[in-house]
Amino acid sequence: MKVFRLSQTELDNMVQQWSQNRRVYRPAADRQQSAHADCAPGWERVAGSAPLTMAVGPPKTSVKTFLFPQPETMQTFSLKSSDPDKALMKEPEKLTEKQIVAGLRPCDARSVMLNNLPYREDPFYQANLARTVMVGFTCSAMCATCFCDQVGGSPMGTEGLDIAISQIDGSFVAEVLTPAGEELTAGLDLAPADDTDINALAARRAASPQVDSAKLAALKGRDLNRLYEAPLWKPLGESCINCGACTFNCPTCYCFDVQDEVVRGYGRRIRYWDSCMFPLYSLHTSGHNPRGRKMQRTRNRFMHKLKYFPDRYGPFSCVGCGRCVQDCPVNIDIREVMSDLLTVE
Amino acid sequence: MISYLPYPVRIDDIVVETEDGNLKTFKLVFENETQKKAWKHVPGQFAMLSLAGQGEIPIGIASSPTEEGHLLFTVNRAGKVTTALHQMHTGERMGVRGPLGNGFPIDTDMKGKNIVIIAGGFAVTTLRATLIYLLEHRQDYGKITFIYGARTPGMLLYRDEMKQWAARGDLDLHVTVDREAPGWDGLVGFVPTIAGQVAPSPENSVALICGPPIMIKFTMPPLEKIGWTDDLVYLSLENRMKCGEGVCCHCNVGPTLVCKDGPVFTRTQVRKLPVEY
Amino acid sequence: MPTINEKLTEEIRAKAKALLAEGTVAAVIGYARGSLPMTVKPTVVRTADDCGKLVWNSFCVLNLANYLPEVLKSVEPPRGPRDPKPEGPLPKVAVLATGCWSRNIVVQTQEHQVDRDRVMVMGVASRGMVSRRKVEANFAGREILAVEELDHDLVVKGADFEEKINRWSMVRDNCHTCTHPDPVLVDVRIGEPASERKNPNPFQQVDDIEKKSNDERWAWFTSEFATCIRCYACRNACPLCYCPTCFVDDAKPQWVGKSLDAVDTGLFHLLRAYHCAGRCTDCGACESVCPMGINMRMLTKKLNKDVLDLYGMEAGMQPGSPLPLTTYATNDPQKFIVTEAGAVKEGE
Amino acid sequence: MTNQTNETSETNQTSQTSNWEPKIIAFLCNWCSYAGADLAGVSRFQYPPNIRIVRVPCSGRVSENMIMSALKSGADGILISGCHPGDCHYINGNLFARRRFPLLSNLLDFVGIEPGRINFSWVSASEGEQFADIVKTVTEKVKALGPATRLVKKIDGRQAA
Repeated sequence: MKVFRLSQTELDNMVQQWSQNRRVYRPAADRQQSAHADCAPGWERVAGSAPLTMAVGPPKTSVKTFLFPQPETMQTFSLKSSDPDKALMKEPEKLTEKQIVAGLRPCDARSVMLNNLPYREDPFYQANLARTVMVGFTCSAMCATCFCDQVGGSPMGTEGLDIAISQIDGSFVAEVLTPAGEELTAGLDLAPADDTDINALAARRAASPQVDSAKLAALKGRDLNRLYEAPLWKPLGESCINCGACTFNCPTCYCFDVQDEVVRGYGRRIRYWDSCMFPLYSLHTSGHNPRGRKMQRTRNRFMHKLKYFPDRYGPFSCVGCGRCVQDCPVNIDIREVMSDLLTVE
Repeated sequence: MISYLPYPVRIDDIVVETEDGNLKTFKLVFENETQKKAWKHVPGQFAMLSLAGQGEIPIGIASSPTEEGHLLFTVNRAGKVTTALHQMHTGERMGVRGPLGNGFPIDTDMKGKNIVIIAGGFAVTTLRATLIYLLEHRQDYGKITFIYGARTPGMLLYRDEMKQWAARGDLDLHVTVDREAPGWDGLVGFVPTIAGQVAPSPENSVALICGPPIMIKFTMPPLEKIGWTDDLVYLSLENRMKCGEGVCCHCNVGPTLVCKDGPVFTRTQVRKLPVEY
Repeated sequence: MPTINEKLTEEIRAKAKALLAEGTVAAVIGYARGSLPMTVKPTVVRTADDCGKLVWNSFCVLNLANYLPEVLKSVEPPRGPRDPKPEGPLPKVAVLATGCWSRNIVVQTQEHQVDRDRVMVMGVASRGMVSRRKVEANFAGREILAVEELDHDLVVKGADFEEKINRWSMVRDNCHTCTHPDPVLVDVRIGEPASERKNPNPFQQVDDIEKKSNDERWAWFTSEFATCIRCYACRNACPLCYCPTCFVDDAKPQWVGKSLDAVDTGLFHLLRAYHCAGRCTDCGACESVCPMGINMRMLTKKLNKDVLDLYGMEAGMQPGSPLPLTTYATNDPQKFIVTEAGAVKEGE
Repeated sequence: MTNQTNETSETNQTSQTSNWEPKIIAFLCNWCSYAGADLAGVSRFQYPPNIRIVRVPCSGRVSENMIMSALKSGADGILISGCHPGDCHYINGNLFARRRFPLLSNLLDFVGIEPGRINFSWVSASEGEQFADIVKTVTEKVKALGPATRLVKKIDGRQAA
């Protein structure tokens, strides 16, 4: 593993150099965005020489948009009667062009790995994973809404990152963690980090909050039906307005819906983000809805993150980025839900 | 790696099954020989029927793996895709993606046992597949009891085949309708009632039950009365599905994904799940 | 010396407690303290003992009328979908309401979503709610850890700073231009009534956009709505949006596509706003709950302006009369009608 | 109207060319305007062939969803026509419509859709000539605006022509 030391100027130069022949994305500086930007809300393509700096907290929207774009074309087809291939579904050409996502945080990087558990066999996710290089900042401090340490992550974590950049005393230390990261740094004139930097980094890592594994184990050991019947869901469901703000900004919410779109005889089958908060999510054609009530949907979201997913795959489906805590219009706080669940008899 | 690309198929035949015209059986043949050869399914599995421009729907496979060269799907007209499907004609192209799900345990738990099949309404489709398979491999199974009911004689599916099965003599066939109807000289009564009268003892037996939830609910007590336990009863769940491959999360019932872990579950398994189906 | 909000909080708790204790209402819809600075939790209180958790402050941005139909249903004795309505009066629900929220209750009553006789409006005159987004923008790049509210100022605290800012400067745009801060319905008065506010031009923001050229307006619209993630928080926070199946969820015909596409997103916002025409009270909930900070309220404000200009009506201000779009006048303006002469016909 | 798979009149232009002709969706009420259009045809009044008629029971039936869906599908112009006020077959359907329409066209103007794309008129069953004139006026207006690009759905770079 190579470790480099960079000044702010050197960091910016490095990103600039990447952006000359690759697509490089960074968290957007402005709220508004051009309607023709080639990336999802909350991100922007690096152009010009705006410095890559560490803002407070994780970026507004999560990194999942690069791996699980909204929408993703699954198939294309023609409905023209003159076309011999009418109604024949064809797979679109797979994108292989490399993209670099710069400025994400350890929580988001970890979410990519968590989503990879259900998506291990998914061709689109895997293709995007293979073409995306992730260059992230570690966090020197945790925000008031962050809780990565409570769900198995760490503010200094590097899981999922190709290059991890830590700010140490006004300059940056970049750890190159994967072959993809090495490819990016190869040929660049970078100064190797000295022992002082490496020691400082190690000390920072040692001092960062440790994973609270007792909490994890406690929830995993609990009986599913007890938690399902717990009284906490009723008031929660009552105040929830069932919007999708939490799910759409959540890096580990990975549900999708599939629909066909047709314009003038040319069509595509797309998949796009769906939210278990919406009644339509589980509605049967017959009109029966297994989760027809608000409370049931709210419960499903938290149970999925904290119980169903761990039971199936191991870790919580939550990286503790705190976006849902910040964005919830009615202040439903997953940290409170977790502690409430732990006290359920 | 999962493929979400449906196999192109052509509609070879369409049979209107019921008097209300809402159920049609589509016979589909593969356009591609390799795909046709590669297709292997187990009774009880389902597939995604894909209509370009309309969408995909999960439908149980009504044909048995022993009926080679084509697939049968009996589809009730209910929503957007099924309505469009009902308007299609023989010779038109559509898509099939699958087979998906687990299917009935024909080679494991069912082998060598007496089989009781209880079906209500159009839930009989995958059980037709199962029965055909069982009859093809008759020597591998014990006594077969097939109980099937519908509202009226005109709502019974696969009527011609039923006549053939009745003539075979190596299975116990009970077809019933809810109410007396002109021209109907068969059984009259609800499926649970008939099941209570004709079901055999649970000894060395398994039961497969598919039907509306209310039918399943009332079929269980008479079976339990003669000693049937939950682990001997196989049910097939359904939920809204999108991917069919255990990825999109739509069909979850608690931690269980109906499309991947099911749709066939024992009643013991179902009882452990929250009632979200 | 308690602040205005502390006094209001005390009064709300006491009156809610009395209503519940004497059995006048079965539930009170209010707000509880939130887990983050500048947030509150909408809460339904069902026992007198629980009233202590009710609070009132300048961050109550969600419209509580939104919860009313559902809470009313929840306090009814359980019955099947085809069972007849039980004999005798059904339990009542009390709800906190400012000017705009009370107007929404009027609209809900006009649209038969809410039975006025079953609602106890606990009317509070609004002093204008603070926009969390404005405060955060004011401290851009610094994490806010606590916000203390004084009568006319906000004390904002972070790890290494503490600043006092003027409250009114942080108040939401819709509250800035609000002319009816006092509830139009009051069953239980909380605090003092407020007088109508004079505002030289409540539609200033709309006028500013109207002054732009056609291309500039299109550029404004596309960039404003480009960041929409289609979470539907704006729709779900709106007390007017109660359709069992929203037009965006219709599959056949599918009016708008469901993924992120500039056209589909734009259509969603236009149609959502249009469906609120003549009904919107400019409570600002849609804008306040948007996680992406989109000013979708401009569309409904424009419609409010036109409804007032063309038909002289404001939603929820005339409890006894029908809504602007559920009625008509024989002499309604029709300057927009194309005639065979190519000219536009004058109003009759 | 909502059937996006419509293949008829497959012209493929994205920019304004000399032979470009606008497509105008006309929602005509069954009782007056549709009969008016019929009369125009029977009486052999010439009018531009740019309109595609959708017959609706009443101008009050035309919902904003339908209008927007037409725009999304690539209509260059829209004409909605009903009975004259007072003549509605359903007594007052057109009077409700008269309240709603200006709100919608003003809103679309507000977000930058060119004024003139959406048109409303009253045509009675006896006004065949007037109908032809209105179609001429509207077609000229839309022609002057050029092809619609705003709020027109494209997928993978393709657009409804």
